[in-house]
Parts: sequence; structure tokens; C-alpha cells
Amino acid sequence: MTSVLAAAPALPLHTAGPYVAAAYIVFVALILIYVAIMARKLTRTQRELRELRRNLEVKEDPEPSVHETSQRSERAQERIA
Amino acid sequence: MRPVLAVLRKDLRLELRTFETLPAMVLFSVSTFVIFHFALARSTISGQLAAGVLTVTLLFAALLGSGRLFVAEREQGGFDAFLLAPVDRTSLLLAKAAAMFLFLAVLEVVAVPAFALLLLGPSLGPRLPGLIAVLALADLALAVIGTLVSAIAIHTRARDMISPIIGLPLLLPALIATARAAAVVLAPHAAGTPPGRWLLILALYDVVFALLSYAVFDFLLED
Amino acid sequence: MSYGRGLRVLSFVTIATITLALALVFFYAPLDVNQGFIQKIFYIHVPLAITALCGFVFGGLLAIGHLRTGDRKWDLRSYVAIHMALIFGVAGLITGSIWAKASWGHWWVWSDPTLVSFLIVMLLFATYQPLRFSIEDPERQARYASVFAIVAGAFVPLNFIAVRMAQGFVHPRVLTLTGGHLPGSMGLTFAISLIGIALLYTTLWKYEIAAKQARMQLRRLRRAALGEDALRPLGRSAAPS
Amino acid sequence: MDPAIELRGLTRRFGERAALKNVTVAVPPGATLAVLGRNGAGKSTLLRILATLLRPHAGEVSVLGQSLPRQAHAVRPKVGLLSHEPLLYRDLSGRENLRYHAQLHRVAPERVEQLLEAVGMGHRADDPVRSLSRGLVQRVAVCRAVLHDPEVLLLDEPRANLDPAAVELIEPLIGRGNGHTRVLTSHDPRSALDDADLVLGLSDGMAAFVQSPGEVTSEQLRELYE
Repeated sequence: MTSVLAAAPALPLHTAGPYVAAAYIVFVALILIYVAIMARKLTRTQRELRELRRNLEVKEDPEPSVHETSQRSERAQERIA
Repeated sequence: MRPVLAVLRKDLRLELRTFETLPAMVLFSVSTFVIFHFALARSTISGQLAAGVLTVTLLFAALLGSGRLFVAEREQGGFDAFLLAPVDRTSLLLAKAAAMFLFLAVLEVVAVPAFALLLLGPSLGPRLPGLIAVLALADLALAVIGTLVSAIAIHTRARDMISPIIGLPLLLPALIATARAAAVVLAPHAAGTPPGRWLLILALYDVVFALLSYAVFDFLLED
Repeated sequence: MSYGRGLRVLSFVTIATITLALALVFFYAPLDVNQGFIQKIFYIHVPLAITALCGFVFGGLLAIGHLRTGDRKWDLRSYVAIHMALIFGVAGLITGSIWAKASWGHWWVWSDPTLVSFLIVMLLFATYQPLRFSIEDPERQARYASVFAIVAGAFVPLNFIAVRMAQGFVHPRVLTLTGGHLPGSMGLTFAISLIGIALLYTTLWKYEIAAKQARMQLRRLRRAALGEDALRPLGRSAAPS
Repeated sequence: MDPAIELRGLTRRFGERAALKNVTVAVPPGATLAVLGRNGAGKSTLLRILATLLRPHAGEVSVLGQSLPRQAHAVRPKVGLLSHEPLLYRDLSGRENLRYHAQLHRVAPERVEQLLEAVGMGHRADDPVRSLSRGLVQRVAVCRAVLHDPEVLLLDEPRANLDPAAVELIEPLIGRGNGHTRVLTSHDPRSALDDADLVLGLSDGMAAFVQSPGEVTSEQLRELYE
């Protein structure tokens, strides 16, 4: 491989730059894609957790009192904030 | 050893009764030689090209044959019947690999002369001993990997697809060694002896994967 | 839920190491005499490839744990190890291809045995997911995947020997896997890069397992709290369940 | 006396679905357990676990004092399974099939001839299995199941496809009262009840009842098959 490398002339910076940039961008892009996929999965997990909580609340207490309902919406608002 | 022989005898008897595997392998090989003749637009080949054509043809014929290796066991309850017997599970691996090896040997008895007749430029006679040495080691690799892969694939949905896509990359080192060693043997002018280091690689490959298959085969059977 | 433990510290260490590595690559390591600036790809490509290969072997070792104990958590670990290694491997192949194009003018060269071996290993492991996907029973899927992982893990070194021999010993190699002949400053940069990428692999491995376990726990909770009927049936999947 | 077969809390899953849930039953030596239930209730799964073909996921299973799945190798020579499928190669003759199994089980070939005679297969023993009627195939399958003279017989619908005359022939091999401990399933609960000392009703993998045949009410049977 030395011979192969030696045969290849050193590229000047302005030609080499884009290639090096491309390689590192590939690396960063793959990580970002991975993070995006994981973010989607996380959202789904959170949604299912919310559903589970709602279901459990309905199951335990089919007719929640007004007081509890307002408490719950307060909590929801806190979450949004 | 006794259960191995029992299964092997049963497999050979079944093959003689049905002729489901071997004739297909032979026909496939001969057709492939004809296809290579037209695809390469050559009437005779030698050296690396000849070695490549022969190796690739045998490889695909082996994959074709290994695909049928466990079909009767799966479809006619052979797995259950075998598992009910108080015998070592790995004897099934040994028997199937032995059957596969025998199928390949018989295939080559027909396919290699056919290859010499149809495509090979230099005469086969003086090259035969070297070629037999190379092919024997290659057959061992094909038999072991073919058995292992088809045992994995037999319980999958897409078994006809799974076994070649796993088998081909897994067999690549053996394929490299076979093609390179056979190239020397099939050299155009003077027949060479197969280089030791390729035979060594092939033997190493055979030993490693035979032991590995032996170690993991049990887990492919239990449920 | 033990996989989340230590993940935060590990993440920070990983980020710090990779930042340091990038700084060293671009501001500390000298330009290569022959290759010039283009050689900087080496610091990302080779660690990615080495980590991917080690990840494959790691997945095989974890699969041994599964077959020995029969505990499916090992299968999950093995699956994620191979899954991650595949991603790193793809990154390694692309960066390697870019490097080949820049220095030799072709996107692919057959003259470098390491690159060729790497491609073969990738081809083999690319069948891991389809294999899992085509087995429906989760236990059988786990068992067969482990068998595959062990055989394929052992295949990695054997394949390298065979391909290296196929290319012959004609060329002594500068860029050996360990970076043996590199001048000190380049060697240091390479080592830090390798550690950074390996840490990244470990972090993502732990993270992915934690995420998968969380989802499994959630499903179990749903079943316990709401009964069998509340569960949507699992779709066919290559991932352990 | 220790039970020949003992299940305690046996559970087996296929993926997320439990095929058997917490099944507990004990069968004394020489007794016959009839397993009743609809298709998919877990009957075959139970037989396959006892035959060492499937591993239990939870609970304890012991056959002749050996616990499964750990001592499966010691259990195998002592159980005979007559399953839904005949477990015979279609392209081999009955005799060849049995000889093959005799080799695997280390049984003398004379035993094969003896059995073939006993089930009245002497004249058709060299025909390939695929050319035999289902009733004849079942006779060969019975020979296969009892080839190694097992102490425990696991019978999945043993009388399926058999005419009364053939039932007479195989009765001495797998019937009640020759000392075998038996587990049998049947699509016809009435005949199974006549044949059993103990009845296990399976419903969705759970034991609906375990009691002696005399105590099984038609009410229970109706619920089981509804």
C-alpha cells in the first residue's frame, strides 16, 4: 500500500478540503439521523405512557370529581409550561 | 457414530428413492458451463478464469443442494422423530454434512470431466491429482457451511432466500482460497501443484467452522 | 432499568473525548508528507471501521452469553451491539470510499485488503436483520440470531487472514490497524480518535438498550394494568421483544 | 407411590401468548390421563413438553422421577410419542422407517418384524408410506411410537383414521392395562372418558378441572368445548 500511497500525489488543500469535509459530514449526519429516529421513538414512548396513565385513571376512578379534574389540568399546564 | 450412520444411510436411501437433489445439482452445473461459454464468448479457458468458473459453478450447485438438505426432516416430521431418540443431537449435523460431502463428490465426478470437455483448454489428466486435493478441502467447507446455513434457514419464512445470502459471504474466504489454488493447478502450460498456503487456509477454514458448527448446532434443534 | 445508569457521565466523557479528538485532528496533528490534508479522513475512517469490527465480535461474545444462560437480555445486548456496529460500519464504508476517491481517483479499490475484508464482513452482517425478521417465534429468533452472531463473529478474523493472503504480502503497509508506524503526534491523535469513537459506540449501545428496555417495561405495565386486550399485537420485527 | 408424571405450575409461552398456564396434575404409574379441550387449548403442547420436544418455561415437570428439561436425555428412552403427524418418511417403506428408528433407539431389527406382524402390516410393510391409506400409516406410526417399549405413552388422538378392526389390532400395543402410564388426547370426549383414570380439562391453556372420569359432568364438557 505504501507504493500506492506514494504514487498518489498529495492533493492541494482546496481540492482535499471538500473530501475531508464530506467524510466528517457523513459521520455527523449519521449521528443526527440516529438521534432523530431515537427522538421519534421517545415521543412514541411518552405518548403511550400518557395513554397508560389516562387509562389507569379512568379505570380506578370512572367518574372523577370536579376537584380532581381541575388538579389534573393544572398538572397538565405545568407540564406544558 | 451409530446414529450418524443410521441418518446418513437413511438420507442416501431417500436420495436414491426420489432423486430430488443430485441430478438437479449435476444439470445445474452443466448448464452453467454452457452459459459461461456464451457469456464469456470463449471456447476454452485456463488458469484463473477456469478456476473461477469451476469454483463459482460448484459453489452455486452446492447452495442449490444444501437447500434441500433438511426439507424432508421439516415437512415429514424427521426433526421430531430424531429428537425423540436418545442420541446426541450433533450426530444429525455430522450425518447431514457427510451426506452433503458425498453429494458434492458425486457431483464433481460428473461435473469436472464435463468442465474439461466443454471449457477447459489444458488437458485434465496431469492436473487431476492437484484438483482433487483442492476440491476435497473445498467440498468440506461447502458441506459444513451448507449444512449449518440450511439448518438455520429451514425454520425461517424466506428459507430459499436466507440460505444463499448468509452462505455466500460466509463461504467467501474458502472461495478465495479454492479459486486461487485451482488457478495454479489449471495453469495454461505446465500444471502446477496447488500452493501450500491456500490449502492451509482452506484446511484452517474447514477446521474452524466444523468445530464452530459442532458447538452451536444443538441450539438450532431445541425448542 | 440498569442500563440508564452511568449513561449521563458516559455521554459527557464521550462528547469531551470526541471534541478533543477533532481539535487534535485539525489543529495539532501534522500534515502527512505524502497525502497532505486528505489524510485527515484517516482519523475518522479507521476508528469507525475498527469499532464496527470490534462491535461485531462483541455481539458474538454476547450471543455466547445468551446460549449459555438462555436469558433473553443477552440477546438484546447482542442485537444492539450488532445493530450499532452495522451503522458504524456503513459510516466506515462511506468514509473509506471518499478517501479512496480523493487519493486514488476511484470510489472503490480492490487493492486494499482491509477495505475488501471489511466489505465482506459487512455483507455477512447485513443478513443479520433479514434473518431475524424471517423468524416469527421470538425465542427461536433469539436463539438462531445468537448462533448466527457467534459464527459470524468468528468469521471476522478468519476472513481478514484469507483476504490479506489473497492480496499477497507484496506491499508493506503504513496504515496498519494499530497505526504502528505513525509518527508520535499522529499516533496520539489517532489513539484519541479511536477512544472517542469507541466511547460513542458504547454510549449509543447503552442508550439503545435502555430505550428498548423502557419500551418493554411499558408494554409489560400495560399488560399488568389493563389486561391482555389493551395490547396491540406485536408486529413482526427483527428486534428482540 | 411417586407419580409417574408430575406437573406443577407448568407454563409454556409462544411469544406473548401462553399456550399453557400454571397447569398442575399428577399421574400415578400405570394410570391413564385423558386431556380434553378444544383445538388450540394446549393439548398438543402438553404432550410435546412431556416428550422433551418443547421446554417448559415455568413450573416443574417430572417424568418417571426425572425433571425436565434438565434430564431430558434420561427421559427420552422411556417415553413414546404418537403425535398428530406420523413422523414417517413418505418415500421410505414402513419397514425402512421402523428400521431407521430401531437403529436410533438401539432396538434389535427383530422387534420391527414382530411389531409389523402384530398390527397386521406384514404384507404391506415394503410399500412406500405415501402409498398407504391413512389408517395403515397410523398403524406404522403406532409401531414407531412403541418400538423401544417405552414406559410412558403420549398419544395424540390415537384412534384417528382407524377403523374398528384396526383399533383392535393396536389395542394390545397402546391400550389400557398393559402397565403403561398413558397421556392421551381425543376429539371424542366420551371414548376418552371410558379409557381414562383421570381427566384434565384444558381451556385456553388453563386447567379447567382435574378429576376422575366418573365425576366429569356433561355440563363441564359442554363448557370445555363451547
